[in-house]
Amino acid sequence: MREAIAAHVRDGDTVVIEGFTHLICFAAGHEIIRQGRRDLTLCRLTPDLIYDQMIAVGCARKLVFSWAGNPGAGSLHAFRRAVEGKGPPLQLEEYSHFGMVARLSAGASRLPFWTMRNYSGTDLPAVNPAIRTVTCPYTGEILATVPALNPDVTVVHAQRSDAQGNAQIWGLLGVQKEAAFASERVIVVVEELVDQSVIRSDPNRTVIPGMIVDAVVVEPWGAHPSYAQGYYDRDNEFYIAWEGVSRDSAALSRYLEEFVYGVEDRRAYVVRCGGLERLRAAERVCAGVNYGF
Amino acid sequence: MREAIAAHVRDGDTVVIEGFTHLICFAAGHEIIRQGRRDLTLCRLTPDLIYDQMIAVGCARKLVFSWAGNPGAGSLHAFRRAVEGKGPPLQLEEYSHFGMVARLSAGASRLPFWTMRNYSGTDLPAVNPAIRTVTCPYTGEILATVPALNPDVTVVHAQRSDAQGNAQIWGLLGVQKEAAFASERVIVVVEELVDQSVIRSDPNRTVIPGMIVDAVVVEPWGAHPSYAQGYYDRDNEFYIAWEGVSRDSAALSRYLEEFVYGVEDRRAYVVRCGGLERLRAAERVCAGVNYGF
Amino acid sequence: MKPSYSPAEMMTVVAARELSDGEVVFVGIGLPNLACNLARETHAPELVLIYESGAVGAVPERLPVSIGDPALVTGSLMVCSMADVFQCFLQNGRIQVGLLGAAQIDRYGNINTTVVGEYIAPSVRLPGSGGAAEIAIHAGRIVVIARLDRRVFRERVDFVTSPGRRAQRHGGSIGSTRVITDKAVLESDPESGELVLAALYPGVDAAEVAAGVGWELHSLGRLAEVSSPTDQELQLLREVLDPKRLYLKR
Amino acid sequence: MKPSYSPAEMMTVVAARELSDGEVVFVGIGLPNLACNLARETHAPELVLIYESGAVGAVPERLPVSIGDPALVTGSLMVCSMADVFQCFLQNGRIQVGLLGAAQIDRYGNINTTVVGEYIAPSVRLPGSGGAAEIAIHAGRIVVIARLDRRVFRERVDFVTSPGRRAQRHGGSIGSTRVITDKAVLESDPESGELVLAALYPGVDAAEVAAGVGWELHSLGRLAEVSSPTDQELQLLREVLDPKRLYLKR
Repeated sequence: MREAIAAHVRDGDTVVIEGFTHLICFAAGHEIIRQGRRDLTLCRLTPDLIYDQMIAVGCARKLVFSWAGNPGAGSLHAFRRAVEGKGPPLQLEEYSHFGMVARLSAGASRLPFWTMRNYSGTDLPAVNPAIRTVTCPYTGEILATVPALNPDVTVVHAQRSDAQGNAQIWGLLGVQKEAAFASERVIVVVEELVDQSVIRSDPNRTVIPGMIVDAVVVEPWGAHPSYAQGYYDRDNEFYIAWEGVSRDSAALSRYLEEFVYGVEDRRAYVVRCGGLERLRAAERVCAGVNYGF
Repeated sequence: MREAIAAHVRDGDTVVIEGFTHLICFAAGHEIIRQGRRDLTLCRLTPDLIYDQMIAVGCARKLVFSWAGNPGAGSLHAFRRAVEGKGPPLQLEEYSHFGMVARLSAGASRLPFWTMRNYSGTDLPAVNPAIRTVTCPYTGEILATVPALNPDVTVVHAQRSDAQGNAQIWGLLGVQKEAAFASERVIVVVEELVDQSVIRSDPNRTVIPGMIVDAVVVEPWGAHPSYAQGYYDRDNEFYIAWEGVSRDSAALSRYLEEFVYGVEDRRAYVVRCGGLERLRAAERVCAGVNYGF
Repeated sequence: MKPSYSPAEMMTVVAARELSDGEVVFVGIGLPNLACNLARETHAPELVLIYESGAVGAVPERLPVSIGDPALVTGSLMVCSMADVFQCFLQNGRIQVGLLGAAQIDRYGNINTTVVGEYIAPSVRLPGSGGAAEIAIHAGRIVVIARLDRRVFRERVDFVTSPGRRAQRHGGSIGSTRVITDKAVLESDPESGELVLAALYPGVDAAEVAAGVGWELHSLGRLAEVSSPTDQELQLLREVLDPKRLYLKR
Repeated sequence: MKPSYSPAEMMTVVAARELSDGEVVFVGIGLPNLACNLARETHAPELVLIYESGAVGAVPERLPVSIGDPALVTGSLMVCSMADVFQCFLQNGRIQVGLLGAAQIDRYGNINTTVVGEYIAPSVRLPGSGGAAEIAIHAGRIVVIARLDRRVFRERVDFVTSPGRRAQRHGGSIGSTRVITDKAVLESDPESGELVLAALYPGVDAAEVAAGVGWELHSLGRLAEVSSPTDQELQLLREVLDPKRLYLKR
């Protein structure tokens, strides 16, 4: 991870660490914090705890997002302090989920914009001039548009890949495929490195092809406290406890000292957390299908 | 199948039987021929043999397509006779594959059009006024557009579904998802009806949700001479032999008498073909994945 | 007499009864999720739950803490990308009901979940739209769950995240909005789009509802009465659906 | 002396040599497919084959008869929807080489696979574009395989299915076109986009090539010479890749 972040994430970059609740790569975010990156434009539908931490330490110049909360548990307080004028300033560029998905879809297709039927009656376009309109060349209808998002680097966490980064994901797919194809550089982080024959045995599960991948990092538990379907559960207690930690900036600093700056890498983080085995997934293995002819 | 076609396919309808080489539902096409539907607008990327047969018997008023050949083997001669002025007339509306995919993507999203970077330098827009342009509201770039395609009815052949039509496909996916979501009515035809628990055991394989499905037909070998990955191989000999059959309109009529009009249903067709077991797929079953948490 | 159930329980039960069997519902987390699960356990076993995370036909074995919980995936009918959720399901018009929360809601059903105060330099920064803006625009009808409070039910919201009086859409109909509060149900007038009092909970009078609303609340000519939660509904909520009182405690 | 190999074999071998190891190639069926498989078996084992049907990194165990053959799926790296093929791979600029056939090709590399004669009432109706129009527009460079014949190599084609002299694209570069014939290789001039003679096959002179071309054929100042198929190349083609002579017989 250290080498992948050092090589592919630069000060001033537009960075996407995607994953909708599922497969959020905290390991990559922590390494970016440790390496002291600055002036990043952080983009994600749901900034989640990892971007809150990155905002807290000053990695971010700007946040591009659509829902900034701690799902089911409360607020992202470092984010709120920044926006409510009680912390270091942070530029915002705000969409809805569909808008962010559309921006990445345009980016993945290398089109300059994407069209939606959306935003009429909302105040979002009033505060975000990037939300515009286009006239349908057939019906004359006026539709909403958002501009393509083409990040400098995207991190995708996947359950497994081969050494070339052909990555397979099951469970929630989020916008990882779109984000990866939209990006100049792609880092794939996996729970498990498998032989290419495993990938080739079930090609319909491949979400990211190795040809667009710049680095492959093997990092078990790399998504904790997020989760990896079939590997480990979401650490809901951590998310609930975060409300208290992040509300108090001193407590947040202590957390970061202990679990981010105070560990060398993900392996050390897992040791320091202790007891993560309690989150190990139960067995619910589906049957395979026949690819023969 | 008889009831599903009788209930959902009407004279004058815009009909899509999709499947790119894989999972082309010949059984549905044959039943439409037997029921004598007229004035259909037939849409498919690759009309393939099944639309050639439907054109030959006069089901079609219009063909909307992007590649009209017998892949690897020759021509669609009923189609060619119509277009070359040697048979009953047929209106054409012609795109490229990307254009057809884009039309169905727009239809599935209920947008009136879809945007592409395409067609500059080609003569396609000169012969198809539905190919137009739009100006990007961000860059000023002029991009190509195609109008949404929203068929009256779409037939999707799948390897398996439950009784509600939650359908799973593996191997080539073509544009079946887009076609089904774009359509007013959807007929799902499956090789195998399975218990819903099978579908629910591997939800990432579901391509068509039952909520958009109007009829489910169980029809083993329903795609022959096309194929169903994991069930039976493509009947390449049939495709190669078709070049000779379709070139001679009398031979084509004899074929239709024997294998379409002369059989009551798909079961009888399979018996008449004889020896289809030679196409039965070999076993290449992949391992399952863990959906536990 | 104090009722033997909490306001949160009542709101959940009333929201559940809003849902018809076989409907396709776009579900948020918290009380909306509980309401859907209650409906599935009672009168609407064929209710189809869709989450913006991509889980379709979810049958969660435990109460999900987030809309991306792994329990929404295991045993669901389909998992698709978020692009498909928003384009093929929502924008396509396949969602019959959208359930939304609200930090502020105005006379015309406009909802704010973005900021309290000015957008630039707000006094409280809320999470923002998520999928709410497009749910409000595309779902067939909208059910909002919010407690009566003049700081919430306002003449004007500080920011319109999700539009209320909704434009006529491709389907040709204007979807209704129903607001499930802790004391009554409000409903959008089909002509004006204004939220009016539609039904009262047991033991509540109209004045009490009006006191929690920041505009002059009109009401339907004939108010419906909402019955209390049944023993079965309460038992399901307390013992099966949220035994840890994760959402019902609030 | 008559060579010990057929024109189809020579074209396939030369096309294979056009491909570099590790490149991503958009493959059509027939000779292009054979050429890719020959390249994989010789100098380019890491060539990535993409078919418009959605198979990525295919390793067909038998010679596919169609671009949707099940053998392209079994053991491939990825199978995706056609929307992804055209948007995320092709339009995205991820395809380095596109292989195309041609019924007619003109001085500027415009290709016709649509009609002979007028579009309305053609004398011969051809299959049409398929994915060829967008391959020609978006692939990094184009390799065309076609036999020399004045009915094929024409001053003007009857219909431009796939554009030749290609506009500057988002990447900023103008992709080249190389045409592999049965006697020589033509190549697009980077300035004018005109196809000029680039290399001759053994025993062929420029006049023989010019005789098969319907415009005044210019040539590069210094022509490359193409070597004959090696024994290994011929053996692979004849014994391993197309033992039934499905494509090589033609």
